[in-house]
Amino acid sequence: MSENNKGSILKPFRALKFIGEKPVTIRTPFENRPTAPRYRGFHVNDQEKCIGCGTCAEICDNDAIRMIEIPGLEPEVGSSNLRPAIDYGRCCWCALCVDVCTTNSLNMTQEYTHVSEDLNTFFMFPDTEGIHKTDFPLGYQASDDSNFLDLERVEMEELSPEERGDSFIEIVKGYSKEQAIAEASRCVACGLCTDTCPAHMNIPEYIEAIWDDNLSEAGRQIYKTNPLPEVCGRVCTHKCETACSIGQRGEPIAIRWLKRYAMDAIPAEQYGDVNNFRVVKPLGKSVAIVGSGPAGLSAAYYLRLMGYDITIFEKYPEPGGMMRYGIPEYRLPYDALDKDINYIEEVGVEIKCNTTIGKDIPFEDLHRNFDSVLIATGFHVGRSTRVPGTDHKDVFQSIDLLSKITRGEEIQVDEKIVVIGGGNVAMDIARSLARKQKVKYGKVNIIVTSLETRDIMPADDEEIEEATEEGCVFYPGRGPVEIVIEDGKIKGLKTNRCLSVFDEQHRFSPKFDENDIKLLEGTMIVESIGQGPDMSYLDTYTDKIEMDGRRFKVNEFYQTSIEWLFAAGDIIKGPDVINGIAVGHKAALGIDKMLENKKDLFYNTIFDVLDKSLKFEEGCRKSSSKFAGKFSPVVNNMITDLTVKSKDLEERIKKLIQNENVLIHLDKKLKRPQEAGYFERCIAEEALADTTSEKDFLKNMERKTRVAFGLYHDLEKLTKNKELEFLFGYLKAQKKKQLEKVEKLLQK
Amino acid sequence: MDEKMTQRSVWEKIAAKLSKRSLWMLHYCTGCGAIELPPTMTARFDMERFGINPMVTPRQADILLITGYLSVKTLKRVVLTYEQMQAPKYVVGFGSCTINGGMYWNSYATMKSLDRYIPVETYIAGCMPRPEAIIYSFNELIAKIDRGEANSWKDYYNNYDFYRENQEHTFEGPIETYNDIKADAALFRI
Amino acid sequence: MSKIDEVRDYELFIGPNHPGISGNFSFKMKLQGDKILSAKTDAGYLHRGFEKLMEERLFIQNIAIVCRICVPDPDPNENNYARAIEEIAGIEVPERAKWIRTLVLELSRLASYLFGIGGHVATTGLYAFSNWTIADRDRIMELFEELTGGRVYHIYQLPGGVRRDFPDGFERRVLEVMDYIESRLGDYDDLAINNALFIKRATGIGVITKEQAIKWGVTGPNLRACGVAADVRKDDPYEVYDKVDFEIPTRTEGDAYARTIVRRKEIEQSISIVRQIIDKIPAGPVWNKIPNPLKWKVPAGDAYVRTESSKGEYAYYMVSDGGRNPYRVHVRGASTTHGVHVLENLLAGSRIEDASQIMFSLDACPPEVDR
Amino acid sequence: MEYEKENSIVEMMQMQFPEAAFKVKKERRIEVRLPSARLYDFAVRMQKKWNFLHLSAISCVDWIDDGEFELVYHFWNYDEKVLVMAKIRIPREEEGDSHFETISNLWQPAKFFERDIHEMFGVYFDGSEDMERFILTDWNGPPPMRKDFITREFALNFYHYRDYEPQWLKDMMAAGEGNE
Repeated sequence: MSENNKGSILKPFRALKFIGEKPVTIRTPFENRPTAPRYRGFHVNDQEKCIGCGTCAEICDNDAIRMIEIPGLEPEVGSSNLRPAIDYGRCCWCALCVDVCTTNSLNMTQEYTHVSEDLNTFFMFPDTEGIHKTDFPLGYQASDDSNFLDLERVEMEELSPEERGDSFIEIVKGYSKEQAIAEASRCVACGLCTDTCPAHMNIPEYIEAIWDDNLSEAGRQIYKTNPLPEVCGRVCTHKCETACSIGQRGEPIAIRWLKRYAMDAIPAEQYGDVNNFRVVKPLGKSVAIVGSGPAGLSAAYYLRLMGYDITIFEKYPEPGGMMRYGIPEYRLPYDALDKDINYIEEVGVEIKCNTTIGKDIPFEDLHRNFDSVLIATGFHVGRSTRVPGTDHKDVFQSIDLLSKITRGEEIQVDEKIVVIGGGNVAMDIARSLARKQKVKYGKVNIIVTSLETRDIMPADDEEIEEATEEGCVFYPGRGPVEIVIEDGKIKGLKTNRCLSVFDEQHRFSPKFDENDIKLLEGTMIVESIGQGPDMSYLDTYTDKIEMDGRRFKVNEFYQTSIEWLFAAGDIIKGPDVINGIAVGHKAALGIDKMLENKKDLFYNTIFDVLDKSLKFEEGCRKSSSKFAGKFSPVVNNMITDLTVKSKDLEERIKKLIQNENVLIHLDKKLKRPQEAGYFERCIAEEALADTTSEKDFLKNMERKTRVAFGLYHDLEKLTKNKELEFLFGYLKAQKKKQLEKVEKLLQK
Repeated sequence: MDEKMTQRSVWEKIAAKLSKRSLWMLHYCTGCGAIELPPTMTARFDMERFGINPMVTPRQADILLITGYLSVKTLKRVVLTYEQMQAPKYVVGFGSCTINGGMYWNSYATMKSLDRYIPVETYIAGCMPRPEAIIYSFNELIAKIDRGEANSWKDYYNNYDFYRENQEHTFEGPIETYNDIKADAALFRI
Repeated sequence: MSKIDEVRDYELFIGPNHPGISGNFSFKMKLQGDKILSAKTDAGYLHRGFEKLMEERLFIQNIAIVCRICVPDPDPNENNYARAIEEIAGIEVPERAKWIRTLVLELSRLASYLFGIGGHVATTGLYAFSNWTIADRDRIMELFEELTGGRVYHIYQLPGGVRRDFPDGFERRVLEVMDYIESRLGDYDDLAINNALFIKRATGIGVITKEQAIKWGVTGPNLRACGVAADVRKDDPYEVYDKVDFEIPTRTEGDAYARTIVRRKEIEQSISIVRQIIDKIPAGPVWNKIPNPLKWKVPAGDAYVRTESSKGEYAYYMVSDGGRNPYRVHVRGASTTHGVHVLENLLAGSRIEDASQIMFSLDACPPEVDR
Repeated sequence: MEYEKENSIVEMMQMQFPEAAFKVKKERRIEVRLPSARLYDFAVRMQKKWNFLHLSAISCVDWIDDGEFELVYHFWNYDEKVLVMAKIRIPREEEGDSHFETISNLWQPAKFFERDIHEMFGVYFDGSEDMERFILTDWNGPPPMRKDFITREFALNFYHYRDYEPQWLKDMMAAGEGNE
């Protein structure tokens, strides 16, 4: 920059040098300059890859993405029937949605021009062709440089094969607090797991509670749909993890281990106040439940909450059914099972063990003494392959051996054993016998054969891997033909290669290749190809109940053709614990519907749940104002302050509900239909027992505020619509402050 | 759209042909989108090729660009400016903020949809729209003027009460404007 | 004094729609003839309540909104926001990301200086110059478009680093643009900086003495034009400014022309910084991954982070209460002093025809004042 | 010894203000918490004796749960190149303005910051010339930056949002009815 600022006469002529240069102007629209390859233009969404998990809508800071229900699109495991639509009256093209997309289906093109006077064209549905159906090259795409999701799972420590080889102590050690919070922070709360879980557990809610380190909230959320969390935290077949959206590109969230961490961390005596348990109004009706497996226990727990008197009749000496007598201890320790069952008993369920219906008590008495009966006796009779030689004394059923092991009785353990079967029960008996062999002979020689080939074996993959680690040898894809017996002793099992298990109509009719024969040596055979029910106790009713094939004909609430008789568990719908719990819960609702002839058992829209919360708020005011002026000045002005605050909260809810901005976007449906009974029980809570002592009043107020906090917390999670999300967050914060105030007064 | 295709006398057609080539854009940067105007106005993208040039006073301006969000304070001045402009006048809404609030959708200080306060001719998608998109919208506007369809300004006179009521709701009180809109409406025989 | 030339005070409102004012801003001036007795600024036309909006968004969601605060020079906002979180949460930024961030900050400074000087010279009527600088600035806009995907709003720096690495061939294109702008500097000087008319028009306008500058809280190029060699990049170094060498040009006159000269020399410094970055940038990752943003909590704490924007000292004060949203973010724009009281002090006593030039020479940016 | 320069400054200040809690946060950053009554003397010494000539900013944080506003004064020293963040707490009035004394007679930038805090939080700085509204002249609601004002709720109740009926949604619904 020359300092000489005295102008020279020739200076203006310097401008002549610009004559040769090309003008800088870009002559759009005649001459269009291509945008950069990484340009953030209009959105494109690959409809096949997209699973409708809603994470893009969750992270969008302008609430520009709305999940639209696509009519005619069926939700499956790991994919919902929602797809994102983008409002270009809100979007700021920041591409946070592209970087967080769980399946990388959402990308941006290099297209940027959309001019129109019709505003409806600004609400676009991104599909593969783009907003104007002209194919523009892709612009900003997902890349590993900034991938927002944590795709690796926090490793779970397990006992090494050597350590666990000869003992029945639990293999999985469980998460520490830091591990659990780290694992819980990976969840994007998309809710696909809840749709897949048979019991529709509130998984995102309890995972967020774990992440918030609020374990009592986690317990509350879990117990809303699953009364056996310790069991499910260990042995569930975790279909939810197959549906997890993080699992699309990475490892799914360890939902089962997180549930186990939460429940392990809550001591048994706190279960009561975690669930705010109180039988609000006993109904004076009683229900008999036959069988204390997962279905029976689950139905018992929820019926008890509704106010019924429950008695469970259990054939075996201890409750738990298949969970105790079917699942070995290294997978499900009995203290964990007892922790769940003790709480169910604590809630008021009476369990009568060593009483067999049909023998000690005739089935008819149940009908006479109880208003309704639920049979949940499960599959306790092993099915035999009935190949020649199965009547030999050294051929056993896996069910009988497993229950003997649980009872601690001695069982025959030969040096070489052949197990027939490919399901979880086969794995259990194979690994239990492996442990017995290790203790008895110091080495393991177990052969496991199944019709299904390795990839379609019904057992969990981890089970098969862990069994092979513990010494079991697998011969999958082979069918048993004959048990070879030589001079009274079993020499082995003759097997043929199995070509196909099911025919075209998916019916069970295996085909064998006769000349591919293989003898599997073993002096002891254990059959584990399936179990069946023992329904002899029904005696006169067996022909009265309508059958549907080999099972009872039941309606949506598992009510059989006989009005007062319900059925649940494996005898209706298997195969695992969580299905038992789900069916038990539904049957409980059915019984409640029948006995109390309730009409709407479920709330589907935000309005049903909201006017409940308004009633709750009204009830709180009415009942607490009864006590105004009765106690110390500090408590009195707290009461007046609460009544004013509660009125303000009610006004806020009402004002927003009639607000047409909210109604425009309000997707009436809740994220998931909610059990009406739960909300009714919260409402019934508001009736404060009249008491003269200030301490009891404060105790009661503390419980009621905790219920209100839980109610608004649920509403915040249930509403699909961001316009109301902040409101419930605000209401929750108000209740939290109120809780702190009451607790401070209580300590005084 | 059809009622806009009223019968146009030949003089109006000629006037439209002539006026579409010399539009004046009001030099008023109401929002953050105005940073893309200098490249559009000056040599880089040069909208003067289409006869559009910035004009400083609303009295002689044809196009009012609402470049992005409008805080309530600016909205008051924009309404005054719009009413000062001579008909026919065209409002072009830039970016998401004029459509449904854009990224300030939950702000207490900005208006959320422009068409409730003044009639808008066209909207441009983008946050903020690129100069090329702005020039594309100007061409669309010119073509519309040529076809005689750019008549959104008449809407202000036809249902002035709707606009007036929204304005007064947002300003929480009347604002004194210089023009007697009802009288002008009679002038234009609308 | 005869009746005719009796001079009375009168009030004059300028703006918010006025070509002589940069952005949406207005003055209430008390005048006597064309001498300004006193001026009162009136802002708030671009107020969107950023600080309130930021409290209702997740930490990651704010990276999209912060760059909208000051439009000509958005990157100091992004850098401040990202660094404030890194300081509170103790996040390590990979070395390469720091170099890229410095490159982006310098390119943004260059673009803003070209825009600023162009605007200032245009107020004196020399429009050809602002046509040149705005057209050249667009070359830098294209660089940004390539690197970040957005022309003006880059949304590129996030806590822990930057979102993408260089596209291939990017370094070469950056050097090309730097060479092009350097070659243009000679033309700029001939046309405007050394143009006798502009010098006469700009000297002695809006003079700030060194003491006044310190007292009024003037920062950045405006302060350096008053003879104080204060630059946040040197005094309170951040990113890799301690690893690149550059001088701080200063002048002593403190008038509009001195400010233009300081900005003009800093363009050369910025070009040399960019060149140093391009040849010294190490390889490596560009982002130290933060956990899942939907559930990411920044531990409780606070931080005051400063950057040197083209307008002056640009600082964020962020407080986090350990939740998912920032508890409080206070944006201290450079124009909170230049655009308000400094401007009012300078306008008082100057003449009406210099008013807009004074404002442009201070490079006051109204959205920073309103937030 | 680490942060040598910062520690020497802290010692110097600690002598004058024994009741203040000093903490060196990191290089070039010193945090000090002191009773609000001592703030003015602290500000005078900072400017007159310790050569902290630049008041970078005054920030205000609304700790609604503690019922207090926290004012943070950021002083910068051009020569020592150190930033001191002086934090004080003042009671938070539920209705109307909270009050504190101004330091705009020492630093001119304080005029803007104090006026801004008054508008946004409702803290009236006694002695400051101009406490009128500057940015929010057309705003009739409460000071918006206070934590009990929810901007999303205000926007929902005050403004009108748009509802779209795009063509693709109509086609989709129609196609949906087709095979329902």
